Amino acid sequence: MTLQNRSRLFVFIFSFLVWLALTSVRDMEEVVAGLIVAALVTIVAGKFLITSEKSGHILRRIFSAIKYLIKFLWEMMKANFHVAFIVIHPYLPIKPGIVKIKTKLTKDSAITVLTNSITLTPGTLTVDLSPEKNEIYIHWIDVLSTDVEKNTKTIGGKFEKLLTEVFE
Amino acid sequence: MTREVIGMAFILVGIMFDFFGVLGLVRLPDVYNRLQAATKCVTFGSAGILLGVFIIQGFNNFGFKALLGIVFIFLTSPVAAHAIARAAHRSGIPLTKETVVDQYQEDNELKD
Amino acid sequence: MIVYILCFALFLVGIYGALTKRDLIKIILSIGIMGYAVNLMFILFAYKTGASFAILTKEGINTNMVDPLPQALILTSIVIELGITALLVTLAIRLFEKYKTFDITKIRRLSG
Amino acid sequence: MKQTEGMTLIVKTVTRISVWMILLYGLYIILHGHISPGGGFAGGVIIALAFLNVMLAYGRGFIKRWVNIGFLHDIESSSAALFLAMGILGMAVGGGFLANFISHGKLFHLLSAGTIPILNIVIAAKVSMGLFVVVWTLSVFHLDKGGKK
Amino acid sequence: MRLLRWFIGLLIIAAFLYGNFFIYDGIILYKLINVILFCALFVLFRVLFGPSPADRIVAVDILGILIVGLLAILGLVFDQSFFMDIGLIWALMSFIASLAFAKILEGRYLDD
Amino acid sequence: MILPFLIIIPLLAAFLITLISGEKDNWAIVLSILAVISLLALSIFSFFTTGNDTFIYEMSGWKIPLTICLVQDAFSTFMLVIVNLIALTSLMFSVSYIKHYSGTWKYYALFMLMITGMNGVIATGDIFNLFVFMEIALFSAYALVAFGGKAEEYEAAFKYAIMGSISSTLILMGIGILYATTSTLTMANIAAILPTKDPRIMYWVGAIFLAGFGLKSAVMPFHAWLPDAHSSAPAPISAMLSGVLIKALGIYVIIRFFFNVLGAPQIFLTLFMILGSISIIVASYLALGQWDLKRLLAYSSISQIGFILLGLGIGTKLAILGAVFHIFNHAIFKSLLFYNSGSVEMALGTRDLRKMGNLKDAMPVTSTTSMIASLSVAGLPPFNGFFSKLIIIIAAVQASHVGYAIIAVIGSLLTLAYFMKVQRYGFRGNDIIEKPEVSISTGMKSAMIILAILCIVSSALIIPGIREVTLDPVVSVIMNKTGYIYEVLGR
Repeated sequence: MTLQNRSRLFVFIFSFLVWLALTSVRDMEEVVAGLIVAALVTIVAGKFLITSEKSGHILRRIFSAIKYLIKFLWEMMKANFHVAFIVIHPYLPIKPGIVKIKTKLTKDSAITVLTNSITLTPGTLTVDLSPEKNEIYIHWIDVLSTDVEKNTKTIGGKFEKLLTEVFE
Repeated sequence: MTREVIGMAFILVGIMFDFFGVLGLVRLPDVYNRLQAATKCVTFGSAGILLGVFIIQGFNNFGFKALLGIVFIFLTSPVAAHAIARAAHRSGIPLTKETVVDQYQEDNELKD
Repeated sequence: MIVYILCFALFLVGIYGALTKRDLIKIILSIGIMGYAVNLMFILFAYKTGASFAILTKEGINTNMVDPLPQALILTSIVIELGITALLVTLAIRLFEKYKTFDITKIRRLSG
Repeated sequence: MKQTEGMTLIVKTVTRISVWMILLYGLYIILHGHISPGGGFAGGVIIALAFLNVMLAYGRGFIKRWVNIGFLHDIESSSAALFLAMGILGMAVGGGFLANFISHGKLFHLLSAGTIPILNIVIAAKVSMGLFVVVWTLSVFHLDKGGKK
Repeated sequence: MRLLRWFIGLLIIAAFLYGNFFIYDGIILYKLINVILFCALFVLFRVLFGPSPADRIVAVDILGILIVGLLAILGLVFDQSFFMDIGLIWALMSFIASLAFAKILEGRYLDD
Repeated sequence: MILPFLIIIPLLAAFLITLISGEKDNWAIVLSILAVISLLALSIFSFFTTGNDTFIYEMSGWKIPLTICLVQDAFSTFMLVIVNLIALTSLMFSVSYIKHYSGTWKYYALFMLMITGMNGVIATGDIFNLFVFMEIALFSAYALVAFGGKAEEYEAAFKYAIMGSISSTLILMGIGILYATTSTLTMANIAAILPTKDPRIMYWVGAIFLAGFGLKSAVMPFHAWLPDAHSSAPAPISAMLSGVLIKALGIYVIIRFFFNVLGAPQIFLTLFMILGSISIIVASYLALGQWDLKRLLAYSSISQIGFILLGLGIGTKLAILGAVFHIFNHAIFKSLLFYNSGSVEMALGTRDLRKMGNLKDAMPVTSTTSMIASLSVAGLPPFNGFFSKLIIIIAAVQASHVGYAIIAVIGSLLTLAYFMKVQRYGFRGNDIIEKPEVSISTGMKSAMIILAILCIVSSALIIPGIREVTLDPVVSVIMNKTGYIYEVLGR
């Protein structure tokens, strides 16, 4: 099975499931319509979902994905309380700046998830990605240091290991 | 009944964080800091509201639409924030006076 | 009554802009404002007391509803405005290509 | 820095992941137009938005490789012709232009309301393709490239 | 001076919250909706007076996410799932609008 | 059952043209000519079968307060005949005139859309539907004015589109007020309900509609867009715009609305007379000073519209007969004059009267037909323009509006003056013009000849035996104010 066909299969299955959820299956008409709609979506936009092979066992990847999700949610809670503290503080204790970190991830989707996580976690916001995909520029609301290696460890390090397990 | 109480609690928390995010949007000094506060808190807040709605409604189509909304917001809102921040920096909107360091600017100047 | 007067004021703002502004894009925006004022007026006309409308819901015929016809009309008129606006923008861009300006006082090859 | 085609990698990846969702949602809105608010127009706009999203993220060349713009034009014209054909069919069978000549079915089911779902689909094809083609055509104009020199 | 401004803001917010939750007479969901509308006022302040274009874009983007939450609660009030449809479409449109605005802010065209 | 086809056929033709025709083949021409010929045949057939009756067509099989209805009476079929007649000749003229532009199939598709819009405006009995069809016609008119791709054409189209949008929003506002008052959109229903409401609403709506449709029909204070738009468009489109578009969208709706729906209140009739006489005099003076042929013709259009409005404003049966007859005549001779200007422009490459001259030998068909049309528009006896103007003047005298009659006579004399200027400088004279290389094709010639013959033959419409089957039913529809309500609603 080629990569594109696998991607199409996934899109078909996902579309069908989402359709069933959206319509809260009442009768056969909805199911048949769901099959047709899923086929249509697959024809138009089927080949984009998966673009690279993943190694590693599927169960282990799902397990580490769940672990990643829990860690991410925890970090996000912390981020929100942090921002709430800053916002209601009368003197706005901020020390902003744009810093640079390095990443070892190579897959597109892994980098995307990493940058999105960085945006949603305490004090950091992805500004740009270097074209060689190994450096991320980050706006940090509370700059602790300007050293690249140290920042890599504090900002990206907590997600990178788990993401390597999930995506590569 | 307990389901509704839990759902209402989520909705309340969500609205609270919405409010903090918007407050940050108004109070913080420059566009990047505003993006920081607003994106995080409003995303979390709206996701909380949607989760509360999902808990109250259960597994019918309303609940699933709420779940779809959560997935969609988590996918898109950081990306929009990233795009806006990049565009703002490239179009030369300055950072606030309190800024400590700007390594992005340094690298761009080196490359040009 | 006050809402209708406000709508009319918005309409007058649009007409003022369309007749006095010199920039092509501002004229197009003024036309849009006029359209929105009229649309708003239509929507306000839809609120009437004591009327019943034949929209089926799961509980049978619902009588506590807004008159749906103006909304359908507004949808139509919005589509028309979209088309007209697209045409106007195209014409403005073409004029810019010919004259290198959006200022209408400099685009005066035709005399009154 | 050198400008690549389209926006950054992050935007591209998220567009890639979410475009099928947007398309599916548009189709859902279209097909349930007769039993819930929405319908052909709203759904058509959503489908046009999906295409627009891809155009924003990946740029013009990708769209040209992905779909055939002439084919989109043809879909638009033929859907308008189909709409009129449905109207004339209503005139021939049901006694009036656009008369609803198919049986109405059970209330609040997918296959109900006679010809209205068909008309919704036709309208959606017309609206989505028309809107996207309008944006596509208008985005050709590059003012300062063709203008000030 | 700064402390005084902070204190005045606190007073305004407290007055609003008191009026909303203790004086206004309605079901709890309506009170929550009022809070979100109050947030939307802040966002509109940013839209109107944002010093740079990026601020306005951020505000519009945030408004889109806020509206999703509002429509979810509105759906709970009326027990109708189509409000969620509107919310999702709104979020989608605000996302794409942010992308487009960001692209234009960066000084590029929509299609390259 | 004929009326819906008059809208469906051109719409279908427009979409089929965009679907199947390309740059090389002639499908666009074949399809559009077929469509217009069938439209003309259908409209003539329906005109002669209607007589004094009224037929109602209800869309999608519903009953009248709920649905959109199409109304077929003598007046609407009369207007349909005019529109489709001019459309056919204009299309014949276009085939070789438009050949040197690129993307001609777009031209034909837009042309078909414009016919759809005009037919729809004339056929419909629902006021919002009227607005929609009006926008369709105007949209394609804007695009067609800009079709040539020159700077002036874009400028004229922009001006036209701005003025058109302003008037459209005004009209939409009027429709909104009407709907809020009467809760219905069917015109006959509005006419039945409106007298029971506050009379001030009627005056407000009438004023708004007069401004809106006055802008569309370019009556004098609202005329600013017309000379630019009509002189910049390609010649067959100028003929369509000047010959039928301002009548179908402006005059027809004004008559339908103010006479059949509002019941012709006296204040508006007085306003019509004042506006009409201003248009006659001022536009004639402006036309006298023009040296651009098409601009002169455009100003002449405004002044002739003034004649029609004056006839409507007098309001007696004879005056309305004159106005209706003048609508028909003006459509024919003004289209003919625009074809003449188009062929001259095609041959010489200029529209300036000072650079023309002595075309009698070079272009015999053009100069002869232009002579006929000029005499007709100036109101000389054997031609049709004479009779309609004469009827309007006689009616003004009979209704003891002698002042207006004198204004009409002066306007007529001024018309004669500026058309003599056209003939003297444009087609006669002693200037040596080298023989033009571009030959006028058969299609263009035959279009001009058909209209020139009609200029003479249509004088016969005034002969009593023929008048009773052609013009009298139209006049009776306009004059019979409550009849419209009765016929449409069936009570």
